[in-house]
Amino acid sequence: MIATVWRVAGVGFSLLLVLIAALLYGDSASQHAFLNSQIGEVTIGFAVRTDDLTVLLLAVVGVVATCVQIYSLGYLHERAASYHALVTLFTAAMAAVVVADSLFLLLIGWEVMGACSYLLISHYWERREARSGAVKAFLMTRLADVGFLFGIFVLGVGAGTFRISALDPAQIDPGVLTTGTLLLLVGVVGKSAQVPLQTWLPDAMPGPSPVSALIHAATMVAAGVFLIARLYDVFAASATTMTVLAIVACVTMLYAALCAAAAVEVKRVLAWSTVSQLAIMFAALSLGTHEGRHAALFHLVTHAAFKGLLFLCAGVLLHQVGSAAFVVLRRYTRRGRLRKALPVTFVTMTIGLAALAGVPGFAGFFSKDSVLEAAWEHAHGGSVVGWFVLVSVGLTAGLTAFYCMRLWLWVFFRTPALAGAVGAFEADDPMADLEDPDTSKLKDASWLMLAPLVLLALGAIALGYVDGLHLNWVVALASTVVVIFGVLPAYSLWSRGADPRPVLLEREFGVDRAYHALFVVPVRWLSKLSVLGDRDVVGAYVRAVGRSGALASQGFRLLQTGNVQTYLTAAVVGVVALAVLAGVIAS
Amino acid sequence: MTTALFAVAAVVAVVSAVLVVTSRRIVHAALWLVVTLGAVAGCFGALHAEFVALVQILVYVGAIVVLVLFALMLTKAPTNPLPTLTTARSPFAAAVAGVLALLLGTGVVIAFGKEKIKPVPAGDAETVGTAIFKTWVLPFEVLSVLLLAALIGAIALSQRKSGES
Amino acid sequence: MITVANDDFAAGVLLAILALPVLAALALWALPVQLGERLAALYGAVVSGLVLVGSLLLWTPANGWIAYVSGGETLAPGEQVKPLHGVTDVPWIPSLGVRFHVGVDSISVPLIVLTALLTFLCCVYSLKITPRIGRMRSLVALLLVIEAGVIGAFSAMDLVLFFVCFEIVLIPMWLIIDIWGDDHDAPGRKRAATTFVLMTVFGSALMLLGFLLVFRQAGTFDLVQLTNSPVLDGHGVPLAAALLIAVGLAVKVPLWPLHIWLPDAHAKAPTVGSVILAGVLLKLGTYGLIRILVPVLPDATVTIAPYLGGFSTVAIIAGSLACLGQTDVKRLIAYSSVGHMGFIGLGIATLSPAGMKGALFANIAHGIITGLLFFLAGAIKDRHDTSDLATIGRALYARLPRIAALLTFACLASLGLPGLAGFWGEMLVLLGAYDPADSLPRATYLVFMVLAGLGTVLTAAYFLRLVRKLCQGDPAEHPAGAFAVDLSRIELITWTPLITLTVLLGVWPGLLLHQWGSL
Amino acid sequence: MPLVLPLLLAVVLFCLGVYGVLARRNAVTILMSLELMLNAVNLNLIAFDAWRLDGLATGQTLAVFVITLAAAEIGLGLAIVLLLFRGHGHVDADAARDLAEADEREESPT
Repeated sequence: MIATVWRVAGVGFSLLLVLIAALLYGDSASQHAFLNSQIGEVTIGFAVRTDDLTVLLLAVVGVVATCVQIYSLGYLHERAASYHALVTLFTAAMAAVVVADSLFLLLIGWEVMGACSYLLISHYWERREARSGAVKAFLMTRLADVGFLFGIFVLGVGAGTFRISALDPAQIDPGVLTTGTLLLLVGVVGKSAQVPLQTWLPDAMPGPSPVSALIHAATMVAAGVFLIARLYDVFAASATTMTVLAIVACVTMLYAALCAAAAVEVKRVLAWSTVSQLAIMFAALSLGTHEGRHAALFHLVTHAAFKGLLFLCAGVLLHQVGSAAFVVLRRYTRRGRLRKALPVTFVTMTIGLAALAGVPGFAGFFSKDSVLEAAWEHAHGGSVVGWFVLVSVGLTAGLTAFYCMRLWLWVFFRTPALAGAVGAFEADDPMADLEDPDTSKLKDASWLMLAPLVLLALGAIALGYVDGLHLNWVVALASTVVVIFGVLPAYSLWSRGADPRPVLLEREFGVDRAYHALFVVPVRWLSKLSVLGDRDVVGAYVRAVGRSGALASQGFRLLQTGNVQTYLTAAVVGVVALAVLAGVIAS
Repeated sequence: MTTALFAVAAVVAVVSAVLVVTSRRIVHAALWLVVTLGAVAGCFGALHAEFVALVQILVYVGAIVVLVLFALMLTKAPTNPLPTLTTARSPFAAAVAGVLALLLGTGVVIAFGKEKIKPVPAGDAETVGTAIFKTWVLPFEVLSVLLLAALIGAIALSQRKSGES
Repeated sequence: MITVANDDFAAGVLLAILALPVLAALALWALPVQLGERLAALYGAVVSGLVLVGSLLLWTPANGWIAYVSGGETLAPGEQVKPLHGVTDVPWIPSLGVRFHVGVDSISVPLIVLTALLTFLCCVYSLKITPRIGRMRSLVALLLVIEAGVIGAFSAMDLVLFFVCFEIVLIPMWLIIDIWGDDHDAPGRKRAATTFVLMTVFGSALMLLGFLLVFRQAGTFDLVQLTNSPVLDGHGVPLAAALLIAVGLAVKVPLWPLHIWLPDAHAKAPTVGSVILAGVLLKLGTYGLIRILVPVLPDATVTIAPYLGGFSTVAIIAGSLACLGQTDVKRLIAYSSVGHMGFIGLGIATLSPAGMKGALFANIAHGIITGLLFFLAGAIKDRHDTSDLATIGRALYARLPRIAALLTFACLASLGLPGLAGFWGEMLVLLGAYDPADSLPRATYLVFMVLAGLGTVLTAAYFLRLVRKLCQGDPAEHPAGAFAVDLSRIELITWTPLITLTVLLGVWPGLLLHQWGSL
Repeated sequence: MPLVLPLLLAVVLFCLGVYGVLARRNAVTILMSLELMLNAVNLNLIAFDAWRLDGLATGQTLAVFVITLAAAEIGLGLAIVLLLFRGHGHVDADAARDLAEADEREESPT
């Protein structure tokens, strides 16, 4: 009953967002402040605004949330009430971020998203990796949010206002501006899982797949991109911040693409791919040009469509097959049955992967090209950052094509060279020798789940054209070549049944382990130290005071001999001493 | 003349008092107390307080010491010398008493070293009686009540059964 | 500048809510035992309900939420004036210049309302859920005495009166821990009670010495006079007085390293005792710092503020780290108070409007949230007969889904999630530390700010650890016991106001912030 | 006659009394020593009376009072001594330690 109410409420709320976005479309920008209170010289309170960016993001959030809510009706059966309630709350929080004109309203939405993300990742709280992934996600983003909060302080106090529309970079001291934007960047890096706070996103994958689609692909992680786009004037005014952003983005996109190329679980590949794609958006933003911002937002929209689609497809695999690990999927694919049993999923996933890889004609191709174009133009203007971004995005495009192809082939196709024989993933599978799993009952998911797939798949194609076709043919050609160079090795490896995964990549460069040793272990030690310190140092003083009191009383009790003459002697001695003292003082 | 008389009585009092607190025989101590009290009575006489001296002899020597002797007998005090008549603290007690004596003596000498007493006969029964019953009649009555209280107290104490607490 | 408003109604209400609980407690003790035992909780609920109504009447419309205006209008420049109302001022010990001087202003009213609310909820909770040892008559009576003492301390405008009320609270609390505390660990609870009472009495003795020094300097115990003409000069006797008062109150706050009484006292106290102790009693310390130390000894406070801030920061970090290592749910929540009170101390130490308001806000928020947390911990403890994490086992989401969900909610609120009450206090404190008063060393406070910010991450870490250890986990390994009854009606009724306030204050901090004007 | 002479005698007697009270075992001898001290006081009273000659015989009156008090005191004191004897079979003040702190160790509070 309650679950039904929340289901309806969830779908309704997301549709409402779409409706609001549609109503606001074309409206002139405006702001409205409410519930403010004066604290010293600054005002703390709430404010909302509407402008093109708000409408765009509201539309994205609304559409993806609607798809996810509908999809979840079919996907999720247990604990549906809390699930739908949290997804709705998340959607509301994301909407708050999008419409916020007050940095505090933005922060509220920002962190409530984080909390919802935490709660939704741990939706399957029976599973250990879900629990630890959730905690990790929350703590890493929380750490970043501290920087974000401080950034708000620095900017807000520096500008004398916490209203986004009132932040004027020209009015702020350049040092303050750089500090503030760098601190905000910390929050952005955490939320969007960029280097060095990237490790939480892949570990967030034990959450339900629709949640991954909504939160960890389309909306929340893209909130960082949105934030920089929102405060673009402020960020662009600080060259240092933009350079740092460029470096972070370029390192992240390559790092994450490499990690994705070695991951052996569909959702993990997609997670790393998300990190990498977000980095592409940041790289576009870091150009500091209008084209860069436009390209980033374009990519954000298309990415929301195709990555949301891909995660929902992975969800279908999980739901129908029971696992999205390559090893398990290969058991079904060996006979080529997966593709035939799940035709809709196969087609939509192919579209999604094509869009992600940047195959010409799909949305991802256009949006990525607009990034490349912006970088190219910027680089042409003599910017080192522009060149840097151009090269990195180019390399990443190749790597992206590689891991998309690898994923597609290994999940859906039996290896031609060794039809029926042992391929890379079969060799690792202890159950490979057993009977083939019973695939007779394997069928595509219900229409509730497939409808969003189809919708998003259409988006993953059509969204590329909504921006109008203005291709720079040189860039387009070059990126197509890069894609082909990425696809070919993946195909050749697969056809030989090989999947070389360098240890370095498989361990994701050991970052997780290093963080564990650098942060988790010392904190554990410190916590032990603190507990022991309280017990054995601070507590010891207190106990020592108590003991010394008890000991002193033991000692003084000995004076109580019961012998009257002793008492009298003491009294006389006391009188004599007092008399002497009086004499001494008097003289 | 009175000074000489006083000096003699004083020497007797001191010597006997020393014997009171050092004698190994308790009964002897009680008897030396008689001597001391008598000598002090002599001192009173030398100071022209004849009435007080008489009261001293009557009450102290006549009543109190007899009471003490009764008490000694009732508590089965041995008449032979006792080595353990003083406690182990006696040297310390002596030291304390000595220091106290030194202190008081010094104080007395410093304060009254040059004062003289002119012996005037002013201690007969009439004078004292007049003083008590004219000037000090209220304290006297209070004192009598106190005496009564002490009497009752002593009776109450002696009526108590042993072991009752 | 404090001005005194003359209004007989408020004065009458204040005197009534001071006298009513005491008289009611005495009357309760006068009742026959059986009747008293049976009616105690109901009686207490009625009395504390009346007090709650009275305290709400004290909430002045003039500067309060009724006159709240949206759109960011600020009050007139005259808002610097802090009006004191409900004043009663009669001589008490004339030879010492001590007066029975009570009155309330916007700082004390929210705290008084919080006190009345929590006491009321505790009494309502006791209608159905009582400590195993029984003796409800005395428990309720002691709760009422504590309520009166705390309200007295929050409304006292005379140092000696403040001290007396401060002390009145201690003995009932000591008895509550000692008699109704953890019935599995008699020596432990006695030790906890003794440590609690001895340390706080020690603290208040130091505070009294400080008051006497203030009296020597200023010649009066009257807070209104002292606030209007404070003891200037930050050296010598004023400094000594400030130190004594600060240390004395720091025991109560409690500030690291004087916090050692707190975990035991909270862990061993019965549920209602923990709620009152954490929700109300700890506030006496921070209230004293704000009400007495800062206005009366301004220069000396500037001298000691960086040290106060430093110790508060250590409290935040050390308290959070200690929480990470706890194995007992009540102790963990108790230790979390150390960290949260550290935030409040830091806010006071900034001496800036933002920091002060943050401290005041965090005071209220901590009272509400930690009250809720202790109610929840008590509920879990009652159901499992232990508060040890390992013994309770995991997967409460499966066994007690509603209570576990509420626990998660309370944990999120306590870790300062924006949108819930815990956030604004901490945020304003950090903002205050970013921009402290001009007389303070800013670089030092920036370090405090960064450390406190890391403290919020540690806070999140231990609360998530708690949720993970307690609520999540494989239900197969920890099957539900027959005794596991989920959220009962009385619990829902008692906790609803706290939950509502947590959300309300989270989304509408102006409700309280506006009350304080620009302080 | 110099005033110090009786005063010094009083000092000596008093201190001998003090010694006796502090050092003697037998309760009766302690009482006797007390009498010595009271006598020393009386001596002081008489001596100062003779010195000042106030006409009211204050010192002598007080001395008579003190003697009366001494009688009362010795009466009570001996009653106590007898009670001690009845209870313990001896009158050794040094051995009467009923009021000594019991030697059992209690739980320390912390």
